[in-house]
Amino acid sequence: MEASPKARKLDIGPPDYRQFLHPVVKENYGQWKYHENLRPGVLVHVSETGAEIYTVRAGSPRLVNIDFVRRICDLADRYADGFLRFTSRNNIEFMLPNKENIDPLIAELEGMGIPVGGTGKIIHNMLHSQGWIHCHTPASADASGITKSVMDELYEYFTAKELPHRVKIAFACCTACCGGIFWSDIAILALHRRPPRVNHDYVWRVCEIPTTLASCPVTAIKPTYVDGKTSVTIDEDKCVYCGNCYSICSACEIIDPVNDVLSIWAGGKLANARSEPMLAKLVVPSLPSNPPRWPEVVSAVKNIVEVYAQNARKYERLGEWINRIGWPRFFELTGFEFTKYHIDDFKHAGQTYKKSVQLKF
Amino acid sequence: MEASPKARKLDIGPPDYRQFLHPVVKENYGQWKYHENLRPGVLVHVSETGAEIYTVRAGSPRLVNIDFVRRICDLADRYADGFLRFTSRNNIEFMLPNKENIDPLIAELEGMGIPVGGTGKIIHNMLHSQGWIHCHTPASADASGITKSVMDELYEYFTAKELPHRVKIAFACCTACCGGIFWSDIAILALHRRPPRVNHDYVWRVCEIPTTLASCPVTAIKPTYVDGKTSVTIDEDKCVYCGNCYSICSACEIIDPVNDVLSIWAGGKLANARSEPMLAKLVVPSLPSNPPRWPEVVSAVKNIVEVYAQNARKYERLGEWINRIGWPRFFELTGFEFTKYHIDDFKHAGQTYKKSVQLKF
Amino acid sequence: MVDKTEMLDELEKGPWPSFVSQIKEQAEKNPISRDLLRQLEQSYKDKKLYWRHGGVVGVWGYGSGMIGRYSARPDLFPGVAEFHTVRLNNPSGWFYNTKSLRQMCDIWEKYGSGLLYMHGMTGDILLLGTTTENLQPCFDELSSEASFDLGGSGPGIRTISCCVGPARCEWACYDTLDVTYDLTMTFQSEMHRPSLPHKFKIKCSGCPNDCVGAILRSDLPIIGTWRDTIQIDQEAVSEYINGGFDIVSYVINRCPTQCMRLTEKELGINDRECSRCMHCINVLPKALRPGKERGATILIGGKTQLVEGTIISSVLIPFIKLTPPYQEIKDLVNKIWDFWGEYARGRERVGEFIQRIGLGDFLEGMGIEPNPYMVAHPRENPHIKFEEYYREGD
Amino acid sequence: MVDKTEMLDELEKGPWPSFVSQIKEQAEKNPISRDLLRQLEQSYKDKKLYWRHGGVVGVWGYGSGMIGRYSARPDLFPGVAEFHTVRLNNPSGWFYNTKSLRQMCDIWEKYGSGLLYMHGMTGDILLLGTTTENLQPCFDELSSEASFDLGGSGPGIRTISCCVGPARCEWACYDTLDVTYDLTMTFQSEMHRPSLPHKFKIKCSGCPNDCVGAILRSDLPIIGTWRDTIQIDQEAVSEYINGGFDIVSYVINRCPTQCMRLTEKELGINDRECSRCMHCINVLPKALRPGKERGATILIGGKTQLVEGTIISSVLIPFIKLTPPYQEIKDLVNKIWDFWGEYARGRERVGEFIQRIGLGDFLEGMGIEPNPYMVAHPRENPHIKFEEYYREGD
Ligand code: SRM
Ligand code: SRM
Ligand code: SRM
Ligand code: SRM
Ligand code: SF4
Ligand code: SF4
Ligand code: SF4
Ligand code: SF4
Ligand code: SF4
Ligand code: SF4
Ligand code: SF4
Ligand code: SF4
Repeated sequence: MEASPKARKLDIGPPDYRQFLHPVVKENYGQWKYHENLRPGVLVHVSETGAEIYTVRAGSPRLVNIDFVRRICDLADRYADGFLRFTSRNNIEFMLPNKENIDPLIAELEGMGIPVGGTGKIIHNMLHSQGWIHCHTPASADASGITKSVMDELYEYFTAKELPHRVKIAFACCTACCGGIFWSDIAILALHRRPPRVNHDYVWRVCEIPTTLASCPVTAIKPTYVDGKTSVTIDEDKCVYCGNCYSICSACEIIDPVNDVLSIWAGGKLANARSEPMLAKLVVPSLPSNPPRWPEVVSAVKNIVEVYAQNARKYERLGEWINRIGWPRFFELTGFEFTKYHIDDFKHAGQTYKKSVQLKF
Repeated sequence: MEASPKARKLDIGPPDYRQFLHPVVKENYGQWKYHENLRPGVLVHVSETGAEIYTVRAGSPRLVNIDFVRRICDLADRYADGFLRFTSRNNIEFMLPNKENIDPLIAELEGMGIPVGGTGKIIHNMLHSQGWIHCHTPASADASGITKSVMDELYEYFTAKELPHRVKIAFACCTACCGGIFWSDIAILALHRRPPRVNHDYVWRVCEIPTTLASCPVTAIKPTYVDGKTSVTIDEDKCVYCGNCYSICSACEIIDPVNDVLSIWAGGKLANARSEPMLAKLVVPSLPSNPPRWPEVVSAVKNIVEVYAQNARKYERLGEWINRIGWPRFFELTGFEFTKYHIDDFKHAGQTYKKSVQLKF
Repeated sequence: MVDKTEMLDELEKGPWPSFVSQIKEQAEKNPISRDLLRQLEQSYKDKKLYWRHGGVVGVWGYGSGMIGRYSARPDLFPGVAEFHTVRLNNPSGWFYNTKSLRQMCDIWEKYGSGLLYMHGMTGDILLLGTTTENLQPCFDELSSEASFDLGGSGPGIRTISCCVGPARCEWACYDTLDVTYDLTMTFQSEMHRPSLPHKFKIKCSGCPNDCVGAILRSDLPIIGTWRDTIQIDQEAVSEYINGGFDIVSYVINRCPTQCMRLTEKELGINDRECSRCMHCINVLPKALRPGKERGATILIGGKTQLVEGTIISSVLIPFIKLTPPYQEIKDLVNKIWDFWGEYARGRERVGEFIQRIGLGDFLEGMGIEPNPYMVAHPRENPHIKFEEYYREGD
Repeated sequence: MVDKTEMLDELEKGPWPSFVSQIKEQAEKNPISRDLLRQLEQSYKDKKLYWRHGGVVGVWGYGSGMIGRYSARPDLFPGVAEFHTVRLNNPSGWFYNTKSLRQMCDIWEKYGSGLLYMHGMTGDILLLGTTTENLQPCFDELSSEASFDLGGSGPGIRTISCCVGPARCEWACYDTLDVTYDLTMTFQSEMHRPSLPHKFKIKCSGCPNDCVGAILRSDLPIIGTWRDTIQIDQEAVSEYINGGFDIVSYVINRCPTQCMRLTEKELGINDRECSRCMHCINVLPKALRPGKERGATILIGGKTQLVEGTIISSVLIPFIKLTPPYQEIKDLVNKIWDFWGEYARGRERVGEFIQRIGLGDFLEGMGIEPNPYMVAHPRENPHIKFEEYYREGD
């Protein structure tokens, strides 16, 4: 970091996107008229000018290597004039001006083990956070591994099998929810189940006490002195194991493979279509974390997808379907157990109780 | 209170209702088959047995005198075999086995200045609390007077004029809301607008400090010492003038005719019909309290009723109508101003913000 | 006879019956009413009440049922120097005969202002205004001659009220009047010698229309409902249609669960999807009726504003059959009182208590199994308070 | 060459492309990837991560854009003793050409693990794993040769992301790509030298479908919408109907505002009642299109769970037209930063800040007029904090 400033230009910003637009895209920019979903993974967009562009969407594991990127660049060079893009769910999109290129491109992708799909009323690519690949705070579960296990199981729903509507699945490895839990149709969230153990030898060295206190959603942390040094104590009766204190102050050790669990959530959505955006709700509070393929988690997710597939109406998102049938029916149909843990007890808990006698028996 | 216990039987409970049921009611108890609303104020209930009972509902000011009660007893004797009842909204109901008695009874009632009406899709009798008649905590407004003024203005909606659905109006003289605010289609609530003045000479004599502190919804009250005596201080920046400390501790003087105002609320409902029960929302934060007829308040209420009458669909309660058209449209149609005060800032305020882009322009 | 009452006179105008006329009529002959009128006129002029704060009054053996009130200006309004109210527990459904009411009036004429509310907001007959001295004899006569007893006040169970129910309503799913009377008699002691953390109200409505507003106006609403299918009289349906009634617009399209269909004049209801909202029944009373397997939903926690905010009750027991002696309800009430009584803060309504400790812990304390009917939806946050974990060496 | 990876090998099975295969491919030639693979296998065995907590790293002139990471067992996994990530700000809409991507790959091959996320959850290219020493030269080359710059991290504005927008979507109501690029360039300094109370995210979606999830994933979502009427091509409507598509069931009945009617094959929309939910347009893309008077709704406050709970953004500016240079947006952002910067607590997201001080006070602080579009409904409690009152002698 001591190098001379002269050589460097700061703040150049990302590359200008305009240079990355295919000429057909550029010419028809803002003039698209309509689109069609030709098959899972293939869209056509038609412009006011009559121009057409064919999009082939390919699934990606997100964690890729440079050779993978180079290989898809090869494909883009050959079929899409050297342009490509990625979607907000980490898929790869090739935009082809030439319809004839669709099939050969798909054949090549499939030959490389890259699935084509993920458009329309199917299961889209999963979103996930870092897991054991990089982060310091995950509860005991790996993001990439769970994602792979779930997508393997639901593969045909990505490439072919139509559902009532789009289903978006996500995984997050701690309550920071980088991977997106509350906005997903189905989500998996790794949770701690035990209060942090405070290492009093470290607190005074590594932690800013006020920030640590403020990090707790339930004010379970109080300042204290241990052996004449500032530290904190945690009220175990209050702590809800969110791990936020740990991410602020590493002396609040929370990593604990023995107790950590995986929870399942359902019914979130982001789009404003039909219903307003909704947060996902707790469906299964705790499943064991069993690497490498987390069978309990995978089967819980699949259960939800299948019950939804059988029962929902066309164009009805998972959460909209549950709202229509009601949560009692959802638990009945999926067979998940309803427990005390499903009943909210955080800030606005009272708002979540059933405040009417409109009940479906 | 020193009299001898012998003479008295405690806890006899209220009179057994069975003795108060008209023989036709008794015979058909639990066997009613259907009813019809023959005209505002007149219902017929038909039993499985074929029996019929005609109910004539008469409006009451609730605050009545014994001669009034005797006079309606006379009517009950003459037309209803000596039986009568009151409704949950303080109306008087005569139940006539004999259809021919309806018209003469109505004629007599009207002759006495007692309106017949209040059934079906109209304005029902107002509910209200004590006001200046009896309570010690009302903000500056009288319950009976405002009720009379509003019912005078809306009289024809009680006796004749059909609305899209029932409209229930209420008044309460302080935030205890004995009269019912949050469950009403339209409500008037008297509010203070100035923090209590603590009379430090009295606190230690008349108030239990912990209860006083606990009475504050916004923890604005703190214990203190003044001239060596326990007292309390009120944080004016926090206080929301609810008056609850005053009702616990009279030394927190809140009565203040200069500053008190009247607020208008709309959209509450209790029934589970169609929509779940809903709380009323703030419509006008402050109107002056102008006895004896509170014209500003009366006209605000009438405005809501009329705009509702013109715009809502049949069988649509006021709150349901507003939910359909949206609050922006409601403010547009009624002409009421939307202010900062309409935006919730109490406990669950965040839950009331508009969390979608579903907007009607 | 009375002073000028320019302000109040304005309230004798207009078509709605006037409370002022009611007071005036008594003021002609009753000094309490006379000074109430005078003091009230003063209030109207000064925009301010003239009552002093608080004051505890009562009768022998009772710790509730009367609200003390004293004029702030006994010098000016001696007739209302003491102006206490007496709360008489109303009979179930506010049914009376004229004999009983006349007795009550006669006694109140003797001992009080001659003014009353028919009824107070909780349901009592509210006898408005008498002196401390008169309370005991007035109550004695009301009790021994007219068979009335006091209603509730203070931190105890309050007067229970109920809708007209099976006495005149075809939709009553249980006997609201009997439940009200039975529970009232059962809980007399707790009503008259209150010792709970705060007031506790029960209200009984015969069906989801909730004509006594139980869901918001009481701590323990008992609201009638059914578990099987809506009874349909297809002939009556046809009559509505033939009569020109637009069933599709007003009924089918307004059904919140969209579970109705009209096929060739047959009305079909998918009862499994029906949420028992009553709308279709309300609109087609001749054709539709609640099912036959009837009972009630019991909810918990309703109250108005102070201190924690208005709470709409929420489901505690989704469905229960109600037959005398209603032992499950009585056991439930006692269990609530025990648990809430032990752990509530002072002046904490049961709804506030539940919001503070959480419904989950409340259920656990009560020994009731959690049930998805109790929630609008499961939690939306990950702060699950798991109750066990393994420690090293477990 | 690498140790046995029995656990991870399981994740090479199955049809979905395997991240393990991606790592393995690099592990053949790259020591960082090799030890990542080994450490990861260890994690899978022990159900536990092997990273140490925290660590601040960076490059000259920047205070963000890199996340430091150190192995907890550098003795066993020396290749990942240092394993920092580099966040590269993605171009608008994640558009690339192969030349640019190849340059980036070549540089990352030279300096890093050869592994990357396409893309990180905020939108950056995430270069996964390199040493402290390599950070500066790696960045220098990325910047000077490949024209990439760092994205955000820490308490500043983060990488902005946007949907494909007008580049390929017929529904884009404003130029999401241009707004994203323009704001990104404008706020470079605050992105790279963060000094706000906490992170601040902007996301741009071209219409209410919100394909980047702006409403929940960003503090300041900019979501396209229109103010006039939906454009209808009646011929195309007929084609759908003639093609056997059930418009009534799938469109008209699902319209949340019930503002559509089908009369003799003419589709009518009562646009005054339409809430712009997009559903009908989504289902009938050939027949319906957003109106012509286009712009965006600006919302505020979205975020996930910590500390105060997940917040869905709420409306701040119901409708605004967006034309370069987007000055109103820039002014708005600066005003938010000033006010939030001054009054927020440490690590308080703007949504949490608003919930704490109240939206009303926030608006006042910002000089924005309250508007009923900002609330789902007005307050349901009487605790109005009136700001003025008369004192004696006023
Ligand atoms: C490519 C992408 C935008 C981008 O810039 O990357 C995109 C593109 C389109 N979206 Fe989207 N959406 C994309 C992520 C999203 C997201 C965000 C997400 O999933 O995280 C949402 C919000 C999701 C939610 O509610 O949880 C989203 C909600 C929609 C909707 C509304 C769905 C609904 O609830 O009804 C539509 C309309 C539809 O499906 O008919 C839509 C429709 C479309 C259309 C048809 C728009 C168009 O005319 O081109 C595009 C093709 C969709 C398809 O996949 O079939 N797009 N779309 C994103 C593809 C992600 C992927 O790889 O799977
Ligand atoms: C007499 C009374 C019960 C009592 O025991 O005293 C009563 C009696 C009836 N109610 Fe009620 N309701 C009575 C207070 C209520 C209340 C409570 C209140 O107003 O404070 C409610 C809940 C109000 C609310 O939601 O705010 C109530 C909500 C209903 C409804 C549902 C209305 C709706 O929202 O759709 C119906 C059904 C209807 O109107 O079609 C109903 C229908 C009825 C029926 C038709 C039931 C029947 O078959 O006999 C009765 C005649 C109604 C009428 O007035 O036209 N009753 N009804 C109450 C009369 C009060 C009055 O004097 O005006
Ligand atoms: C007389 C009556 C109003 C009336 O005009 O009818 C009344 C009058 C008072 N109520 Fe009430 N309440 C009356 C029905 C209600 C109701 C309605 C109901 O029961 O359906 C409510 C709303 C429901 C509820 O319980 O929440 C009600 C909610 C309150 C509250 C707020 C309680 C809360 O938890 O939010 C208070 C204040 C308190 O208890 O701390 C309160 C307190 C009071 C006190 C005792 C004043 C006080 O600060 O101690 C009033 C005595 C006035 C007086 O001088 O007589 N009163 N009060 C009603 C009782 C008559 C009766 O027995 O029939
Ligand atoms: C890398 C990334 C996950 C990924 O696998 O892609 C990530 C990784 C981290 N996030 Fe995140 N977040 C990432 C996108 C998100 C998102 C999604 C988004 O931006 O759309 C969210 C939810 C939206 C939001 O902002 O609320 C998110 C919400 C959080 C939070 C919770 C913030 C909150 O206010 O609730 C934290 C904790 C914090 O900041 O205190 C957090 C903190 C972190 C930290 C810095 C861990 C920490 O405790 O300091 C993680 C660094 C991990 C590492 O070793 O690299 N991360 N984080 C994403 C950034 C990559 C990129 O730049 O493209
Ligand atoms: S969800 Fe938690 S553990 Fe996972 S990447 Fe984000 S901060 Fe790290
Ligand atoms: S883990 Fe979460 S709840 Fe527990 S003490 Fe730490 S911050 Fe508080
Ligand atoms: S609302 Fe308030 S002032 Fe009015 S009677 Fe009830 S407690 Fe008294
Ligand atoms: S009036 Fe209400 S808010 Fe103000 S100090 Fe008293 S209790 Fe608190
Ligand atoms: S609550 Fe139901 S049963 Fe009782 S009177 Fe009203 S409509 Fe009839
Ligand atoms: S009771 Fe309500 S939900 Fe049930 S069928 Fe009738 S209208 Fe529909
Ligand atoms: S948000 Fe709207 S404009 Fe953007 S890609 Fe999605 S559908 Fe198209
Ligand atoms: S955009 Fe939504 S609300 Fe508007 S007409 Fe279409 S479906 Fe209805």
